Amino acid sequence: VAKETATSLPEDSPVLQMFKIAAHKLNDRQDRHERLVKLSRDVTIESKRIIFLLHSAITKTSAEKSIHEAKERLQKLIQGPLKGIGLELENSPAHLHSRAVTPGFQEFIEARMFCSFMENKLLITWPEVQKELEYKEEDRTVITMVPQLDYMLGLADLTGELMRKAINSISSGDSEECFDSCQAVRDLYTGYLGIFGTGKELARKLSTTRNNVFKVESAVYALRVRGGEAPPTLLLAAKPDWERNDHSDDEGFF
Amino acid sequence: VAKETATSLPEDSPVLQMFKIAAHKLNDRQDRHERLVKLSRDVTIESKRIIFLLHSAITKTSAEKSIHEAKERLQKLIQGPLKGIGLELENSPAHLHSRAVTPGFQEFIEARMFCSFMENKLLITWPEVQKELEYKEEDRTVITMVPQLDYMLGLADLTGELMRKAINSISSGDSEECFDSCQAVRDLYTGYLGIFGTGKELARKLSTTRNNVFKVESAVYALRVRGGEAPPTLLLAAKPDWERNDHSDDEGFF
Amino acid sequence: MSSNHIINTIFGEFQKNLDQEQEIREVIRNICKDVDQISRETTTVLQVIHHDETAIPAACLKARELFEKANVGYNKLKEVVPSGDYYKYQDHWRYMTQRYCYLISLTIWLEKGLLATHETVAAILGISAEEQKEGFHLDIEEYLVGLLHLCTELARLAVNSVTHGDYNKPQQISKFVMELNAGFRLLNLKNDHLRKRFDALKYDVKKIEEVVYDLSIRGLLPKTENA
Amino acid sequence: MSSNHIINTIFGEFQKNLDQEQEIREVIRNICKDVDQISRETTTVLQVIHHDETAIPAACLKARELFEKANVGYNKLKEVVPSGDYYKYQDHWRYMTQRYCYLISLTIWLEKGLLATHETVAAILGISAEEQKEGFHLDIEEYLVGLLHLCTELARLAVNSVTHGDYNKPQQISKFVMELNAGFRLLNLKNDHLRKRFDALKYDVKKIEEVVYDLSIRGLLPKTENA
Amino acid sequence: MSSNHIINTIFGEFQKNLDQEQEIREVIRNICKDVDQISRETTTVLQVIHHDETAIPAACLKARELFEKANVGYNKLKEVVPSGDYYKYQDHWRYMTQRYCYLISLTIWLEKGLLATHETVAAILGISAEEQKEGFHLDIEEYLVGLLHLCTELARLAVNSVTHGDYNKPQQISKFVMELNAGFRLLNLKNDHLRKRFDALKYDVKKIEEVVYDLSIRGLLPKTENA
Amino acid sequence: MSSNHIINTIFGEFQKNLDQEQEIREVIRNICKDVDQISRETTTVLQVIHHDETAIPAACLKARELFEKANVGYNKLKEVVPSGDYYKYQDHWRYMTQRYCYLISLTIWLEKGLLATHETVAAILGISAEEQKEGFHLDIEEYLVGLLHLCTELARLAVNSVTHGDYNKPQQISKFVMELNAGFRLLNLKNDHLRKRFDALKYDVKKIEEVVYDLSIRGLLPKTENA
Amino acid sequence: MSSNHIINTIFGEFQKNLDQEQEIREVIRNICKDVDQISRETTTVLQVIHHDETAIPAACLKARELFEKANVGYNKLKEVVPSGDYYKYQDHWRYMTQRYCYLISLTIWLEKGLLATHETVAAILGISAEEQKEGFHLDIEEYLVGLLHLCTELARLAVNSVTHGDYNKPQQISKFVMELNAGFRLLNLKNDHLRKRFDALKYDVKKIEEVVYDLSIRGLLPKTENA
Amino acid sequence: MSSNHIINTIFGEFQKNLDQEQEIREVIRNICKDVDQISRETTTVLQVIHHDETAIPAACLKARELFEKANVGYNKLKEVVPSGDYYKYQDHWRYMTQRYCYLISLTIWLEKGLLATHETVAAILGISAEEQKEGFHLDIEEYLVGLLHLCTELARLAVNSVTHGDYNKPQQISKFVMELNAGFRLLNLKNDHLRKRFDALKYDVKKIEEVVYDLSIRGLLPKTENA
Ligand SMILES: [Mn+2]
Ligand SMILES: [Mn+2]
Repeated sequence: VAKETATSLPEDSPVLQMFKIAAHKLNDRQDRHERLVKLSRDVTIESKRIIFLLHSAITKTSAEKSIHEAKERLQKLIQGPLKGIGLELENSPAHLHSRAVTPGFQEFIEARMFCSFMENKLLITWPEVQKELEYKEEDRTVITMVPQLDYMLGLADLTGELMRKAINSISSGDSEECFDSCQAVRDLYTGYLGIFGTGKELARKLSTTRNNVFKVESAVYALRVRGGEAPPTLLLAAKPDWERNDHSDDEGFF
Repeated sequence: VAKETATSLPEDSPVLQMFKIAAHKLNDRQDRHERLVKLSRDVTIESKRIIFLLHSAITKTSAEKSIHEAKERLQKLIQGPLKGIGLELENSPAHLHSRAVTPGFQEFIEARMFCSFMENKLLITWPEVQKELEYKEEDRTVITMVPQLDYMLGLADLTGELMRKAINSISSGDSEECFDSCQAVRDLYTGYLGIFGTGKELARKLSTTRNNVFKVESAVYALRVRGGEAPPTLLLAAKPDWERNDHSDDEGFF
Repeated sequence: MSSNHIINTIFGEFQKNLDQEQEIREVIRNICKDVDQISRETTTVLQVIHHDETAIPAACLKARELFEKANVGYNKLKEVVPSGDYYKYQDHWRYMTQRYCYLISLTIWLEKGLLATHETVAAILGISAEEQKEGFHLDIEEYLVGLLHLCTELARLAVNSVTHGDYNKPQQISKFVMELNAGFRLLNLKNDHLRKRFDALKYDVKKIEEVVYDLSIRGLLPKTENA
Repeated sequence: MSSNHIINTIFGEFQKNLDQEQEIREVIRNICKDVDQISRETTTVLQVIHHDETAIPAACLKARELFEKANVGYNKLKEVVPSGDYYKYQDHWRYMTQRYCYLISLTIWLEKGLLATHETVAAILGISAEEQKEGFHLDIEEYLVGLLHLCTELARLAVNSVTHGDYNKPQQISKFVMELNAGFRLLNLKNDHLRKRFDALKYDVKKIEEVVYDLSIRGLLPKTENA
Repeated sequence: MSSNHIINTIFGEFQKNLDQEQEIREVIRNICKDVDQISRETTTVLQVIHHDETAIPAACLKARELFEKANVGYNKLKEVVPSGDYYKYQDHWRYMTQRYCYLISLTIWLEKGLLATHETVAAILGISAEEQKEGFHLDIEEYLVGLLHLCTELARLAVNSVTHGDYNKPQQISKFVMELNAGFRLLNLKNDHLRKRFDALKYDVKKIEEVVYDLSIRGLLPKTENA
Repeated sequence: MSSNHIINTIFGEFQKNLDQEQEIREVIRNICKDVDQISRETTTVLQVIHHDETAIPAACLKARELFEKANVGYNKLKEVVPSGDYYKYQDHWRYMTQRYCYLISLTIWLEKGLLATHETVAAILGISAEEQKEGFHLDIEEYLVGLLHLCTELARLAVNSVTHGDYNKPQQISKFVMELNAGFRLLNLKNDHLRKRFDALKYDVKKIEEVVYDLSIRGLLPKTENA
Repeated sequence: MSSNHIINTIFGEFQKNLDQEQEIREVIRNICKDVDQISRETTTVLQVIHHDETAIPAACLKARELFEKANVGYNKLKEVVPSGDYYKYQDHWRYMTQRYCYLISLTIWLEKGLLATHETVAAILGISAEEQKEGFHLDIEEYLVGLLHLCTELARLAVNSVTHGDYNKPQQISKFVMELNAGFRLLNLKNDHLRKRFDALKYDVKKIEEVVYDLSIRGLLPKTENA
Repeated sequence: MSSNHIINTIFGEFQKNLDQEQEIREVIRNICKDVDQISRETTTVLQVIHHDETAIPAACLKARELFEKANVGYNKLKEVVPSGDYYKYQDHWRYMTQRYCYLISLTIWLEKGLLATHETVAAILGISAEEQKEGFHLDIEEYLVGLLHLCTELARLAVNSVTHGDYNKPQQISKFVMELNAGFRLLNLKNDHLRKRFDALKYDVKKIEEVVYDLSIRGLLPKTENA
């Protein structure tokens, strides 16, 4: 029986026609998903490299240089693969492909925020980031929508980079920067502590954030307890050269 | 102290020079790895689609057509992304990037073998597959090396496709094809049972293979136990039309 | 300090949005609970087809009434779900929608022996069939999963209709499911739920073929068949 | 049947290759066991630097002797590992090689206060420094991990040398490790072992700075410094 | 120190609680071990229904005796578990109680072809059927899980009774299980385990329908059937 | 049909139970959501202790206000949870209650440097401290987990207070945590979560001891110490 | 130094022990590798039963030859494993021994249709069946796991023998497995792995019962059956 | 039936074995519970060394008394565990034995500043130090793990003794732990747990070196030192 049905099946039956359309739709989805995965990987890798670049500077001048370079490279990301994601999703539902793009978005947020913090000690808000991802085309505006959750997840990762930066700045003798980073990590941790009703992902990152707080506070403690041995004024006098250096260097930034 | 060291660090110190070279090497590796991951994903998706194409045929003629199309698409894979992998790895150690390419290789093997089995009931050996992945360039021969383990892993997955094909062929009334596929699954299972000293991956696939054997044997059993109700000869007489059809159709293939 | 102020803004905004989202979810959950209950009722109504052929038309009518109630519910959903967030909240109605696709396509098959198209099913639920960037629609994947449920139910019906002496239906079912089977084989499926569900289709097809074969060797197949 | 014959060939070939691979692994394991034992001995020999500064030259000499033995072992490995399979068997010698990179760079630093280059370390082990498609070499990642071990050991040495009254070494160590630190910051690391190891470098750097600071506020730093 | 004294009091108190709880658990464990053993014996006794129809009445009698022993055990449990702590220790007897619900409802079905009610099962075990009245009771969820086990066992019995030439039972089973199935369909289940167990009921239903189908197509169904 | 009627009764009854339970859970969930939100607010409020010592009294006052709100919430819970069902629904408030135990004991320590007893914490939340007397109570396990949280937070506070130049607090914390540590050591814990949490206490102890050490060796410890 | 001397003695002694144990393990590993390979060969040899009934006697003969080789291997093991250390090294041969229990009991069933006793299996492997008498023995747990493997393989054989037109075997298998099933039901299992394996036995039983059912309803069961 | 009889014998036999083993485990568990409680008490007794140096001799005396009680417990174990089954039940006392090795070696170090040998520890527990002679013995691995615990505790003691103004102990500890460290370095460890535990020793070493450093740079080290 089956055999007959099979053989007698007209190629152009409405049912087969319907399935051909369905096949086309599903293929489109898959192809788009695949392109988005690739774009997201590009964003992830370059964002990680930008973060490393920002850590690489040891002196103030080299920091300035690397911030400048980081900003350029972030721009290239924004105009390149991130715009590509926006174009891909222009006519398709964003959340359908959220799993494809979330790693890239999170890493980009981390890099973007770290660069901003390095530059002027300030973070930028979600709407501000969102605005940077608007593209004026001839006839229309394309927007790459970053979900707020991705923004918050990227921000949680940022505490790790701030912790690294804080400890690194101790060993380069820059204690003020260390305190600033420490306080930023603490404030972010307090922020996350107050949030409720989030999903598992953010809850998981909270414990990493907690560890980052512990690490950075221990580092600041070590900095203080060494300094506590002699009275602060005495201490200042004991190493006047580079304390003064510090201030003159810093002026360029504040 | 650190501050001074940092500031006095000459940009062109031999140590920094050495690290710049190291950075270059590591970046090369990462970039190559990334390109390989992308090529591998392309291979995986297209291979999966080829397998679906091979399942899609219901009649003998459409099977012939889809095998033809599958062969063409396999060729495109071989000349496209698979060659790309070979070129990427031409001057680099293959095993360094094996994790990047193994999913693609396995899925390609599965598709390649399934196509071969559909065409003439034969599997092809590892050296034969390997030979198909040799490319004569003007001045040299490029080879895409597929590790034998990937070949064996892909072959284990093949039992799943053969099982599907066997059960599908029952409902399209093609019992001979069903028996052939069943026996192939059984032989492969027996083969894997006899192998020792393999890693975890293959051991994990063995249990899937075992399930495939159970499924295909149950299907063949059902086919027989229905046929067993009437004497075989009587049975043949009862459905002469399509049994005859079968044979004439089959001739085109054996 | 300015930095602290920004951080406060960030978390305040986030909490506000989280709260809004929770509220929307609550509303969605409540709507879905009702609509889901209707789908369960419809399932029970249509169970009769396995014991009593004569009750089928009445069951279809009842089902149609229930679909109209469901339609109202889906309209509420459409209003509540923010444009563009269909896939964000999809999990709330995914299984329910698959069940409706199955129930509607079963009803239509029982009524007319035809396949309910994606558009038809969407229309009965009162939503769009087109996947768009914005808006509530009937996702094609749910529709296809629904059709696979249908095949399973029809395989069961083939068995039970023979038990009740109806030797026509199995063949009708066979033809219908074979065509669907051929259709499904045209799709490239990922390793997801739909794929797994599709993988089981072959067993339904096999079962139906066995029933038809049982009838055929006993000469119980109606005449028109066999060409 | 031909199909069965092919299957037999496939599995026979595979088993043969598996057996060969097992054999190679056995040989590698045995070589590595010996070479690893030498590395452990060298580690013990060099431990003296933390208690007794005067014993350092002798320890370095002894270490050099042991490196020559290790060199012989690496030459055996080079012969045994099939060309092109370096990364297939890498796990057998990975940690051991990292330890040698650490031991050799420590010895050379103790001898001359200089950084042992990738080429130098490779030469002492008697293997190539170049990653090639074929052949046994000193992978750059193992070399870098070795340098990170070195930094940790030098941080410990800074502490202990002060305990033993040597106020020179901490500053020398500080300069050396700072430069390495600057170097490592130029690398783009993935989320792997090297990255994790590098992440700990900042604590070594911090510790060394604290020692130097302790000396500086007590006026115990030698004069030449401070420019 | 006063503060130390407070701490000692707190922790001493806690240790006492801890010890008491351990003791209760130990007692519960021992009772459950015995009662569980009886359930296992009953299971074995009732296995005979699959091979030998004539032995059923004797098996039911034997099962009834064993239920009386279990009743004694449950009475011990009731005494031991502090009122209000039913849910604290529930895990100790949960699976065992589900098994008893299954065994008792099977016995009663074999005896009279009827469904054992929640109250009946509870009465046989000598415990309350109502949650609120006393602490220890027969949770309705365990009862329902027991019924689902019963359906699975009856599906198996339908197969085996045909093998032994009893063509009546499958239909009787079919009617009974269909009714239960309809009952379960009315429920709006949230509970994870119960829901999952219920989802598996459809396989039992399908199996039973196929057995009836097999009898029907071969004209082996007793006459009275046909609706 | 009679059998059908029985089934309908059974399942109807069960659905009623099910609905009731769902309703209770819904109410509990809603209360817990609010109370949990208050706990989070309190957590945030008390974070200030790590960077601004002068703000501690105000933070404690604010915390006290929030505890009163929580007290209202716990009273609602007490009314809603049927006596005897404490352990059935316990998971809804377990973590939240642990957090309150931690927050209350932290507040009281900040205010008076004393350990909040089990009864005190229970009284602040407005619930019984004894398990047997009333259904709803403050389980001693949650209380102890809360104390372990407290120790971790105090270890952090020891570090941060030194950073802000307060050299008194570490010693005060050290004495307090050592006493708690000794208390915990007396327990013969079986409980998985509590045991694991307790095993981590040694890291807090070590951290605090090292802070006191750092102060001691630099002569920064206040005089009263009996070294 | 005396203290140093003590330490050297202790650690030297320990290294010796360590080396001895490593050596024993190496020897055990090598023996097990060979014996395991024989077991795999036997597995392969016996696979023929599923597609060629006529080849069974020859396969049994071949299996017997291989068991003799295995016997030699087990004798080597017996000599190598120090009495009293059976459980120390058990993991090396546990799975392999389970496989032999399965293979031997399968062979004996194929030859004579009987159950191979614990003593018989032990005798074929040349080891003691009693735990206490000698160190090395056939642990009864491995034996029982082997029997459970046997049941699974026989369920598969029941299916395949029908496919090849042998309608006798399923009934023979059914009787045999039912008896084993009854035996296992008597056990009060605690053991994790064995219990889990036993829980899967019910699927084999069901499979076999369905095969017998399929034959029975089609009148294909041989006469001797007492239906 | 004869076959049935065989099966009953086999399974009856096995159940007997199973029961015996369960009984033995129950007895072992009870003994270990008591002995473990004693070890916990000893741990608490010895905690005083971190706050009050003068209390050490009394604490050691008390510990000695408790060891005698433990000795009685180990003798019970020795009697209960069948010779040859040491490794079968080892998991019951493994951690407890490691703790005793730590406690005994700590006590002896406090009393005499010496390392307790394997034989000494075994003698105090009243069991053999040799694996082969009798079944029950003190496994050398547990002894070594105990020594590693000792090092961790001594690192903590170094910190705390400085806090209490004892500047002698850190150096004494340093010497002792360095020797142990050198001893461990000689071992070619394979064992997973022991190796991991040993890898953590370097953190203890580092901590101790830093304490000595802190004393040294402040001129607080007693004179005799300096080599
Ligand atoms: Mn990061
Ligand atoms: Mn596949």
